[in-house]
Amino acid sequence: MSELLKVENLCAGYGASNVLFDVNLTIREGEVATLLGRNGMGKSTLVKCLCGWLTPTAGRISFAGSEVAKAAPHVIGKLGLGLVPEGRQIFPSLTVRENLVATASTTNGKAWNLDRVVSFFPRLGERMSQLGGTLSGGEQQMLAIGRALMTNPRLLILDEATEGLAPLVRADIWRALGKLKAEKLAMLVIDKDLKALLPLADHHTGLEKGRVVITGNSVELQSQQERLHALIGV
Amino acid sequence: MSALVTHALVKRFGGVLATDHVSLTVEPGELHAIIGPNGAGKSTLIGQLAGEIASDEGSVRVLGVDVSRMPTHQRAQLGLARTYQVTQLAKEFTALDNVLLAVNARAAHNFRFWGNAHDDDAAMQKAATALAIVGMSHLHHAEVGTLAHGEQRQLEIAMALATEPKLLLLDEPLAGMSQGESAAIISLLKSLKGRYPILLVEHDMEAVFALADRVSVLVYGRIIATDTPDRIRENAEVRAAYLGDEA
Amino acid sequence: MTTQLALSQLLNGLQLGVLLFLLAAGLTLVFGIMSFVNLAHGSLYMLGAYFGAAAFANTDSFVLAIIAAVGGAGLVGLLLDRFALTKLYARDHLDQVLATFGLILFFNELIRIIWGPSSVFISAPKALGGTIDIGGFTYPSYRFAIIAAGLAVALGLYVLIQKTRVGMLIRAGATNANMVAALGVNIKWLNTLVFALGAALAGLAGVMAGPIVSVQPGMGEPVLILTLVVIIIGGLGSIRGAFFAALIVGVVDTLGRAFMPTIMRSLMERSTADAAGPALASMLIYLFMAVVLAVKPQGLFPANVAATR
Amino acid sequence: MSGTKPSSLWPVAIQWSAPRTVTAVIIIALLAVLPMIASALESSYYVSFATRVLIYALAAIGLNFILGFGGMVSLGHAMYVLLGAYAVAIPASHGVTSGFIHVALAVGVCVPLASGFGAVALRTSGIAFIMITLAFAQMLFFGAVSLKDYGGDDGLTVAARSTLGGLDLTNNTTLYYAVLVTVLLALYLSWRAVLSPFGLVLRATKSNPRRATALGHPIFRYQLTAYVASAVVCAVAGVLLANLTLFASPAYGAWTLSGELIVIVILGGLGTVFGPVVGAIILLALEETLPTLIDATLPDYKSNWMLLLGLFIFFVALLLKRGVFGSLPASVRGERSKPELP
Amino acid sequence: MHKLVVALAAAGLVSGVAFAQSSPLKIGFVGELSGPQAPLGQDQYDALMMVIEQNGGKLGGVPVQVIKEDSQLKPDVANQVVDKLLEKDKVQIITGVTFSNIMMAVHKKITDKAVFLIGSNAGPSPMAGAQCSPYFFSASWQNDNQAEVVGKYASDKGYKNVIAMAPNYQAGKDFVAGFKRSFKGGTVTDEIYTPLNQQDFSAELAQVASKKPDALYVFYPGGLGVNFVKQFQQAGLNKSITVMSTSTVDGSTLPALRDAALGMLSGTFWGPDFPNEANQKFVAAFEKKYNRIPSQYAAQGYDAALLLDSAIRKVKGKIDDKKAFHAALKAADFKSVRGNFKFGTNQFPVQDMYMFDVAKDAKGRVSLRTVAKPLVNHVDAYAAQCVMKAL
Repeated sequence: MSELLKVENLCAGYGASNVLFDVNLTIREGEVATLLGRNGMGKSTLVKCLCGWLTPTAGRISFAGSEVAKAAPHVIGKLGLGLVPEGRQIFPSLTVRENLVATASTTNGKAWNLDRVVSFFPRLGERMSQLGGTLSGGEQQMLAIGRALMTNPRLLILDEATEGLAPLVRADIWRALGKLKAEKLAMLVIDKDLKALLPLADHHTGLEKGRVVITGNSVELQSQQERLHALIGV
Repeated sequence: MSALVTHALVKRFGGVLATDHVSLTVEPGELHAIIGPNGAGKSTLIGQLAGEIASDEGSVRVLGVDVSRMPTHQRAQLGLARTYQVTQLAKEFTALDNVLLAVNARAAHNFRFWGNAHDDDAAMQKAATALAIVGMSHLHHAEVGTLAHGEQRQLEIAMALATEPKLLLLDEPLAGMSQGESAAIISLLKSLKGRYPILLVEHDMEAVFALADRVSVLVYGRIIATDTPDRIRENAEVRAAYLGDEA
Repeated sequence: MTTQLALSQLLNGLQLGVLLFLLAAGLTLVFGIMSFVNLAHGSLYMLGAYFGAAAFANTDSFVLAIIAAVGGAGLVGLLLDRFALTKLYARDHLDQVLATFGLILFFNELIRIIWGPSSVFISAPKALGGTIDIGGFTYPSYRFAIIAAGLAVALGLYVLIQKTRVGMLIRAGATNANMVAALGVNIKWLNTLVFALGAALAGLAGVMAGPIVSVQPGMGEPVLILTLVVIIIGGLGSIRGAFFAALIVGVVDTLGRAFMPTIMRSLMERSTADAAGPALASMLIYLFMAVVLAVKPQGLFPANVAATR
Repeated sequence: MSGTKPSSLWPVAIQWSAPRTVTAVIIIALLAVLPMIASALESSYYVSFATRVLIYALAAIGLNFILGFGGMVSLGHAMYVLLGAYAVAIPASHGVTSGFIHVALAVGVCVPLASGFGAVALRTSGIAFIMITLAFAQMLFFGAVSLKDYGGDDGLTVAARSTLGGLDLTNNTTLYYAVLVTVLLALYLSWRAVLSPFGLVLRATKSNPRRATALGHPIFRYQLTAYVASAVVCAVAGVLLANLTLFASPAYGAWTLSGELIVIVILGGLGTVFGPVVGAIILLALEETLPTLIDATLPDYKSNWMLLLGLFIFFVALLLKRGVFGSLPASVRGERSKPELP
Repeated sequence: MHKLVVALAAAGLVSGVAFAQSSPLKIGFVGELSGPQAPLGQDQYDALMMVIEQNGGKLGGVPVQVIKEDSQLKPDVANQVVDKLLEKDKVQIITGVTFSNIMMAVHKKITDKAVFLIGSNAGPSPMAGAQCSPYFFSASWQNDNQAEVVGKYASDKGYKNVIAMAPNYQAGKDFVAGFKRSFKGGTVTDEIYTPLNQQDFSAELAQVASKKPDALYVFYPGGLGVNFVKQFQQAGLNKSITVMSTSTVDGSTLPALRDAALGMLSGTFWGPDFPNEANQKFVAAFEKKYNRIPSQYAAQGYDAALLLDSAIRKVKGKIDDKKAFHAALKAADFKSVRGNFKFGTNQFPVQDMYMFDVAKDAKGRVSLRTVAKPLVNHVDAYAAQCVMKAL
């Protein structure tokens, strides 16, 4: 499988303070990777670099064959990076349908359209003409995922997609991600729910204080329970 | 008399219930921690307690006084001091001036145009003391915008202490700190414990379980459990909600 | 007061209202999506009137005048956005107010240099030069046409904003531009599009006002202040708010001017009333705005009612 | 704790060799001797021109108090200049020429009016605050237009300058020095106020109002007080302006003048005490010399000097973030351990 | 700081240069040169400069330098520019002044300094009466004259029911008062005053239409006149209501109005079709130089220039002798384009007043045509109140 995303020696920060130090990460086509770590360890900063909101201070990011470390967000989006951001960030004053349709794109394929998203998340179908802001948290999360799918992404990034959701809703989300994996959609999942992540992901990267401190596949990771606990632990 | 009593606090944002009938108490001298995943409504709750966010339902009593309809600055004058999850400082000021601002908030005669604020020796002394408590004595004259993130977080706490609070609301004081910085703050919090009633919102479980007398778990805007740290650790519902385990 | 008089004053108010809406729509859209306060919006209105007048002088065709005004003002808007203002979008409102205040002076003088200090001539199209009769009451057909055109544009804007994908993106951009960009949309072009659209609408307002008021340097300022009042009353960033507020301001201003002197005369001595009446009428909309803001600081129709932030 | 305790007259130890201090001292010294230079050049015009500059500077000092230190962008402060001018012109038209009465009237009307306007305007913030202050100014503008007995739109001429005890204000030089002293007094007062406990809170409301409130400061009270004080300074400027021009008109309250005051504050340097004086000198000197300079090069375009002024203002906003005076270092190089004076 | 030095130095340099060249006689011109009223001031100025040019840069045989200042129709600006003329340029004569409110704001300041003010347009009533000054001469008219002639004409026509409309400022009120003074046998049923900066008269015109008067008396100078006439015509009122006006349809507005103004009446002291020799010469020269029909403002500016020319010649350029120069001005020894010209006791002209209508001239251009001469050797209403001080 070819490399879809390759992050090399990435450093980034805000103003004078550095947050990321020499981060490396590779995701191949069809692969599911995770990013582990507690809050404030640099996960969100990495996501900001990946989607172009933040320009790294050093290092390279290549995505879908292009160097994108300094590219504008929309260029990266067009290349096929689908973002499900932390806090969902759906458009509250747009209806569910509009949220899905507004930024939809077929540049990288036609697999996803309105009908398919609705059949994927039937709850959204029932809320089509409701304003995004009036949805419950779980529904907003589904909408955020649906919205990203509508851009027909080559890589889906899910930043804390289950945070703050009721257990049953979480289960729905994880089931959906499982289905996406089955379709060979490459994903980068950031979450603290190890139990759900381990069966889903092909490999994991753990961040602590802005540095990669642990990598490996699920089997390798499970053998390091102590380390894991320190990494994201309760 | 409890330092803080909330009764069935509710805040709605559009279709989302950010806080859902939250009732909790903080007893004198108690450190009560609130944990919960992002988006659970912790910051909203703090905002409601401080008066920055108007509650849709419910009541808040601070030291026996009903403050439900009181503006923020009056609650602060009652002795309710808070820190912010995202640092809120006067960026153009020096560290000392930030703390002086806090000291002066408790001064009866601050509405003065003439004397130099820096000439008030008593106030300056209090400000310096507060900075010393958080270990920033060497940074009196540093412009806040130039301070490291961790130092800014410490300054937040110094400002809260400088208001001579009767109740502390600490909103994720450890957020974004390095390990060394965290350790310093944790030992600071340990020294504060018992001297002030504290409501602590924090992600760092290690810290919470080390510090708290009681822990409340806020999920989806609701408190699903309030108990001692040990019992919370064992609570199946908490594990399910917080870690996503199927209960 | 006869019904006919009241009716024609109401139409006059509507006519002013739709012109204000054309101006307010662009201004409020630009504010909503870029958080940019453009005091020079009135200059685009003036440029539109001048472009229209120049085209009219050369072709005698009002249709060509409209095309020149809309195209010319839109182009100037596009150039402004691309080359002059981009850096200001991220700055605070104070810098924006100051910079665009400077642009007002610049454009007024530029016009004076190119077209001279006097008013220039543009007349209503011949077909609309007369009056129309509605059940025994006559009204200038040109003003009627303005109302119709203004409402048509408002409807068109409604369709554009509410029913098209560009409109969805504009609304989405107004609440979260970063997210729109991350989903693959070039927000810069969206900004430029909105700015140019707003400029074109201002140009349209300018050329439509041309046959009624004199086309002259500085004609943008009084109308700019009214427009600011409109977008503040309507709620910043809200097209719907701009529409209703424009009509309210147009009608209140016109009715105030029409009837305030009469009302004042019944209250006080005539000569005092003659002086105080028009002044009070001019104050009316500002008073109205102050009351609205005192009661609803976000305006009557805030843009993001459903926002969860 | 910091070392030596500064004297109470100069609340903070001033670095006399810092570029900002040197500049301010030179300007003040030049202003002090300006009438002598003018009389040596037989050019009395420059005395009245400099008086005008200082009056604008005074109004800008007033505005700067809330704009530079309180972060309140008022686009309506010319209305208080208007008020002050009418506080001279209206009594004067009834034969009341006492300057004390004029000032008392200006302040007496200004305080309640500004309190009311301020209380409503401070309910809003950001762009809405800008617009509501503009709206109030427009109301007062049209109010002045409606004063038919006092000239309405035309304004009214003032028969003679105010009498002020033993001071003969009809002498241009005396008026000049009266204005200069007022400006220096306003500078000193605003400097003290900025450094006072009140000023600390006021500056905090600009920097982080949320934090100031959460600490327990009733910031509304501070903002409103500052707003009223700043209005009073502008009203006094209006009293002086009417004395200089012997004329008062609604145009003194036009929104363009409010805009010019903002330009002056920013040009000089937002949040510096002396900045408004520098800003006023630069802006008015430009307005005065641009036509002459254009006349010397492109005489056909003499009346189009506003084109250049407009561009100048545009680029000031775009490029000069700290203003001319604000860009000068407030301390000597290498001694940046202490914070900069405002 | 640096900039201050530069600015002061530059200013000093310029004034130094001005002193060095102080040989020509300095005349200040103040007028509306920008904004909607600019054509008025521009015509005053153009006619003045035309005379100076015809005389080879001289007036009365003396080289003159005209310093032009734009008062922007703002009294405060006018104040400022007059200060500059008086104190910096040290002029001894000021001419022009377009609007009455500007005149009221500056005249005292000028005449108090014993500087001669030759008004070539505005003639507000206080200056003709109580506030008259030996240093002020009007080369145009007292405001009310232009309205009185229309009032007299309306009486002659037997109109019963007239509405008056004007902007809400000094001249507007003067004109309506003047119209009412000489309008006998009918009544002014309503007076409508609009703010001076108001551009849209729709609300007022609707009111007028609903009251169905015999005639409308209006005073809307310059750009305001353009707006008014266009809107009046668009409202379809020109078929039913006669418009009698002052300073509304004239040489300054007709180019922008064209056919819209046909048939409207205007009362004033002069028209381009006057047959006298001085006028024929003036109109021909003006049309040749500026390629447009001169307006009354040009005629006034021309007369003011001829007046100055005659007086300066009489004193041989020695205008420092204020008494002699005053006498020379008072003599008004020049051929006015209006025919007979002499000053009354208040130093305002005593003259005939005419009515004109808008019609096409011989070349097919829209222009003014003389229709009546209702007032002969008319003295303004305020002359009696003037106690002229001796110089």
